[in-house]
Amino acid sequence: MDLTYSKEDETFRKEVRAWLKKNLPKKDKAISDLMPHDPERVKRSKDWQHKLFDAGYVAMNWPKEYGGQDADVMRQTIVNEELTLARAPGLVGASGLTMLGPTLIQCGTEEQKRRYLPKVLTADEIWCQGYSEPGSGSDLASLTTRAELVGDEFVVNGQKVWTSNAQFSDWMFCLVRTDPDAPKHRGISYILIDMRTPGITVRPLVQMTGDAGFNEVFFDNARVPRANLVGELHQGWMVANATLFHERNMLGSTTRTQLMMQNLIRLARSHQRYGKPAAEDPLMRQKLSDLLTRVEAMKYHSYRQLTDVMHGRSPGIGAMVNKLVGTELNHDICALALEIMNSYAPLKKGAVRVIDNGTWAYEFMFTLGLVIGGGTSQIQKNIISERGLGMPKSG
Amino acid sequence: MDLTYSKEDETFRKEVRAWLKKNLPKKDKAISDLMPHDPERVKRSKDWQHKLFDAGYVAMNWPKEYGGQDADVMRQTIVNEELTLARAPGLVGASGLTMLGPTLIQCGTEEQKRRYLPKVLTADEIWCQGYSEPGSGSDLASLTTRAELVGDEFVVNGQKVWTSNAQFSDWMFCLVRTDPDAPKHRGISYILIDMRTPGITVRPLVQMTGDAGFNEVFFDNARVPRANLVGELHQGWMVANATLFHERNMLGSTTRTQLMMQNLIRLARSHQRYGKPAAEDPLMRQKLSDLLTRVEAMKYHSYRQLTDVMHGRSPGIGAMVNKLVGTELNHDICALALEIMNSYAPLKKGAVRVIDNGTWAYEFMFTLGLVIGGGTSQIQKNIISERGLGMPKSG
Amino acid sequence: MDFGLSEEQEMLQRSARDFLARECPSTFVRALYTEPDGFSRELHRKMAEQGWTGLLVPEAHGGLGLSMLDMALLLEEMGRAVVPGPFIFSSVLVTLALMHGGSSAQKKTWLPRLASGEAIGTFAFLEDTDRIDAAGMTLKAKKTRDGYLVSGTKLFVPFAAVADVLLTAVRTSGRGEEGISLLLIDRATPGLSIKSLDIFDQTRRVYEVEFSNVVVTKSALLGTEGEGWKIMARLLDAAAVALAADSLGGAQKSLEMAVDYTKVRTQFNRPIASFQALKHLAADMASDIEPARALVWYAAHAFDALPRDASRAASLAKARLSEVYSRTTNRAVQMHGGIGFTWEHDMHFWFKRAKWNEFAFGDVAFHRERIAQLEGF
Amino acid sequence: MDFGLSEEQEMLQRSARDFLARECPSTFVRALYTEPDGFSRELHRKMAEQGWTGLLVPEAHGGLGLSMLDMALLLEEMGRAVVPGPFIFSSVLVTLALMHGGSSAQKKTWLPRLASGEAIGTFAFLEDTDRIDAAGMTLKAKKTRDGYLVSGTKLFVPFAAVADVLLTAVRTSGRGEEGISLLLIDRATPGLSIKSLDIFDQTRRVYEVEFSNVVVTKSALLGTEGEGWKIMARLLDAAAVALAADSLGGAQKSLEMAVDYTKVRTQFNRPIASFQALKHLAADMASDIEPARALVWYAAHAFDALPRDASRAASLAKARLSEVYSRTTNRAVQMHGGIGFTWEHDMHFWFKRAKWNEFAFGDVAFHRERIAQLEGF
Repeated sequence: MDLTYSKEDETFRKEVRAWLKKNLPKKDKAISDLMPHDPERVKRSKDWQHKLFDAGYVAMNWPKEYGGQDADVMRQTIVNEELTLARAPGLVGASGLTMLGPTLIQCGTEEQKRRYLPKVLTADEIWCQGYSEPGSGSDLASLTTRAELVGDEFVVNGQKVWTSNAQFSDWMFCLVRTDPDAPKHRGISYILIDMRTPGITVRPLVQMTGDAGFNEVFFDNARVPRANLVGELHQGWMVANATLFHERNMLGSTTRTQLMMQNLIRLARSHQRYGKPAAEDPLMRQKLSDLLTRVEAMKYHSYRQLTDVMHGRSPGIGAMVNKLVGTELNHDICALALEIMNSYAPLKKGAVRVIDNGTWAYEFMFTLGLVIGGGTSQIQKNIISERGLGMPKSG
Repeated sequence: MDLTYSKEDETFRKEVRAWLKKNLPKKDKAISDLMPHDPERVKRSKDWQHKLFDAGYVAMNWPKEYGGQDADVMRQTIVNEELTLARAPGLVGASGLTMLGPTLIQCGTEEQKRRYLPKVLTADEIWCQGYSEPGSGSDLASLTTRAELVGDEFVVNGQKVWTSNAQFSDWMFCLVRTDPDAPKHRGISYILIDMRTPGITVRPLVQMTGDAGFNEVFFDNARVPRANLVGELHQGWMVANATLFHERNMLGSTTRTQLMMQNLIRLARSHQRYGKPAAEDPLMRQKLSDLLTRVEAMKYHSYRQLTDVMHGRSPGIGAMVNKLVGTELNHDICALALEIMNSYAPLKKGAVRVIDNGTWAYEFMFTLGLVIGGGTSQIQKNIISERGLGMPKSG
Repeated sequence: MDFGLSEEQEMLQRSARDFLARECPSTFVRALYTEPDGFSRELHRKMAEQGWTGLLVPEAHGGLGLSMLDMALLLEEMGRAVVPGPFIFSSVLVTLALMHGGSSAQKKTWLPRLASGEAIGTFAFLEDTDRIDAAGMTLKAKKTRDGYLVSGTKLFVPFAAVADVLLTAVRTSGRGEEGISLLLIDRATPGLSIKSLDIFDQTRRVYEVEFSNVVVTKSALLGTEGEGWKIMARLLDAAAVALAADSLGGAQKSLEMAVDYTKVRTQFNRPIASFQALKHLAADMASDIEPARALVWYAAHAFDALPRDASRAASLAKARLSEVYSRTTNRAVQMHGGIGFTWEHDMHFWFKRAKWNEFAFGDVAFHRERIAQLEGF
Repeated sequence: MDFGLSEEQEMLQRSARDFLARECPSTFVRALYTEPDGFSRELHRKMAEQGWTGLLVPEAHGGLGLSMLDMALLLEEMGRAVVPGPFIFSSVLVTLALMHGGSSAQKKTWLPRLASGEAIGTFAFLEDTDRIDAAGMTLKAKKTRDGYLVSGTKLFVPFAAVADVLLTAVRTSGRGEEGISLLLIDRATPGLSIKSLDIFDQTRRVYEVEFSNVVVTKSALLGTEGEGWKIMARLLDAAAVALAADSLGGAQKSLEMAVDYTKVRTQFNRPIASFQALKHLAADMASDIEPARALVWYAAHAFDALPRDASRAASLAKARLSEVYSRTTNRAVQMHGGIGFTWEHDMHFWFKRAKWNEFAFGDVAFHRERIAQLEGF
């Protein structure tokens, strides 16, 4: 066990930090990188990803032939940590980088890889995910968006929902039903849809925070070339599962949580409750320590997983709990911030008297959305108990 | 709304209190009435119930013709409250009084009522319940103890478990399978078994507290007269359900919880943590207040149910939550007591340096048993969600 | 011993529920969410016609002269319907202040108008320290020959933009509980200016109120100068009961919405209400709410009938219901899945209201410590 | 950056698990539960043969000279097997005290004997105030010409009945951290008497130790007179890490027992492991335990390698694992249904151990406040 970084890694970290100091656009500094989108911001976000890519800091673990560096996971981790610590905005092309990219590298044709991957890296093309439907949330495989193969084209009809960033995406990787008569997992295909295809309508779905982040996407006889099929026809469930599993088992990124915790402690030190800083209240001290303990646990837990991955071992059940524990922890951090702020808690961004620009209430709601999004807590618990603990399906 | 008692009730309460002061055996005073049984104690307990009955304080709400007084529920409530406040031991014949008695009154033959009920009242005969089996806990209706009708007798073979007080009971009211070929709910009968019948073996089941309270009861060709059948043959499930429902919906008795809470506050005031009484520690004050709030809620919640019953209304879902909320509350009260006592917490009854005679650790474990016994929390939650909220069975 | 509702009380609740289903459905709440003041004078007028604004006002002053328990039952229904507006502040707090401390002239001036819905009152007490204890009241009222000169700022004043009169806690002298006075200040008084404080729960608008050398006449003083805290303490109890009742109704409604949703939403070819995890969550919610109802009833009853236990009872109810309402809405959102997190679904109205109720008039920790003090732990 | 175990460490854990499965199965724990001293000298000897009692002891004194992390991994396995006996007190605390503060004579006298399992040590520090801070150390040691005269009482001393030597915290002068001294007192010293304190967890026997004018020679002083707190503070960190590791193993084992039970127990014609409510309970338990493991590793590593963060890390681990172990055993009992509540099933060994671990060497609230202080909140 050795918690120091190698000289090379330390040097690399300094380089990244220096580069960020010089290149990070000042205006985008914010506690949160989860603020609502607007077109001007999208443009700046794309530029930012492109710049990062040019510096060699994007998808470093991808194979060299597809624009990566075959770098070990430590390098990318250092970059991610430094990005978070510098409060850099999130990458606008994240779906492409974390979901589509790995899928294409694993299941795509050589042509598909060469066509799509470069623009994923540079954010010249933004991707969104077309999985969830109004009628199929936790039971994703029951999806009904139909893609009928007519000649050399899929004719797509149906609706997707919870599609982040669809309003400015160029492409969607999408699960569609190509064989309605097959058992539900066996009639699904994974296709790539140009969002400018006629017959596609995007309707923003406003969140309880008042911001639009998600969308509904409607397909009315949208025509997609057969060449946009990834993997075999009707085998889309397997194709998607590779990346779904990837999403669910992502190395817990705890840097952001650590930052939130630091901000919470700062808030507790500065905000007064009944004549003294909240941090001097014995009860608040207990609650802060409890949260800090859980944050520290997740930090070292992520180091452990990182070590596992570097040694080629699967982190197993350890990784399955990341999302459940992490999102609830973030939510709880926000909840304590609200408790500290009391009457100031519900003030919105930009309001008179607002503290920390309303981030805490916003994040309190947003993190509740994260608990729900991409697999509710309930589904996470099914995964942990079934895959992690070997308990049987509930039938 | 009127929280005062009528003059008659106040007078009655004073009478009960005076009677108890004079008649309650001093030696049986204890914070807890849940201490382990021993033969000498059983004898004293029977005498005590008999004495209480002679005074007119037992089963007051039963019909006059079966030894009751047709009294309203308020009278019995007052008696129960005063018994608890006086720290009187629990009634040794409780199973007979709360489970068998109401069942016989509702479903028994006139002969059965006259034969059994009087001795239930006086504790001249003690009853135990024969429902649970090793293989059927939450799925009670899957019970397999077989009772074959041979001539005018049932021949009983099988095993019961979790049978409180079986070691000194005279009788058992018991669910047995009389038709193994019928659907599981329709082949069960409700019979009364003399515990001195040859072929019955009682084996104590020691609890984690170290005390024997529960038992296993084995039947090896035990012969029971057909006349001991209550209700129709094969209709035992319906007969039992009347009282099971009764058990689950018992008016929450919160007097004991209130007493525990008072004791907890006393402990917090007297026991020092780091140089001052625990009750002066801000964190402990919060925890004490939280528990007190929940205790007070249950107190007024029980008043509300009492009012409903007095007005002939069903307390509905309000009564369904009693057991779940009450047992968890009692357990939490004990847990805080342990936290206050720290190193003193695990000392057992009679140990050097013990506080409150070890009641808190004992009750901490015992209340965990109550959460489990007579329907686990899990089953209680099924009942609340299905019967109370109309959610469908899990199928 | 009768811990239940009278027939009249049950009828009041039923009729309130019917009225609000008709006059304040969630579409109406949604429409008001984006209105500048978040207030419908028409709804207020209709509620006045029902007698609600005058529920507590003595009959002699044009009200119904009913009890705090009756009011709590009504507020439970208003919490169910997450009614936007200044009702609690006007028809409970300012009304009670007048009843308890007002001169007969003040009563005569204001009570009939408040009861009829013609006038609206609000309560200005918080300052930037966000304290609801006596030490938090520092807004200076300098004595002049004819009255007071008030300068300073009050924060988080509910619905100041639509209020006609602001019951304002000021400091006329001293520190702590001594020297606090209550003034009834007309919103139109020169020197008084308001600024909206934009918050997430748009059913509870709050404002910053700036007093810049505001001249107030002696006749505006409510009760005795310097002894305002006694009345105010009573108002804080009333507020705790009122918010607890509102929270009870909101929690109950959130549970019902969540359960209803799970009965119609299907996944894996069956209603998700048949999933044990969701059933048990719903059972936990019901187990929170059912006993909590008794606390609200008791606190309201104690407010009227058991003065020695009124403060403790109010804190019990507020502490518990704050916790239960927030936890219930959080769970209700989760039971709805993604849709519960959207603006388009109604669930967020209750979710946000729960958080407002949790912190207003003392949060859980505040009331627990107060209970400890009142119990003498 | 390598936050993982070495091959040697993984092997240590595997071999410990095998050894304990063989030498300390639950039937063995059960048998010791009712033995007078709750201690098996034979098991202790066997563990010594494995090198465990000397794991921390430098090779020069007959031990393996391994790290606290290695010890934590071993203790995790011992917690899994809920091993009864004084191991933590003898082979961790007294051993570390000697290593950090012992004179070379003391080391030479005791370390080889502790390592070989021939001698057993324990730590006498608590008094009737139950305080683990410096103010709690009041047992008087009066200075004499040749040493000290000790009079008073220590409480909750683990396994005093089988210990050869009691590392005893005494007060030689002053108050607070100044004036605390540590004495190595032979249990056979005249005037020293012990009384068993009967507790529920029979794997952790505790005693009242009475010192009645006990004469102790100067040579018994460990470290410098009056400066014992420095060593003791280090021991309290070690104890926190040790109990956290024990708790981790116990929690993991409790989860596994509960999950295994639900897989074989059937109700309604299917294993109860297929019920969503139990699955989600198990998932919650795993979500508690998995990240907590990293805290134990870190705290053990920090104890050796990061002295500036050692105390904070120890408190983080102790606070979290205390909570997690108690909650996990509570849930595990419930997952077992009625059988988990019986003496006949093994579950109660872990349930009781969890409660002991929760309160010993500082409870959750104690360590949280300590974290707050060390973080400078």
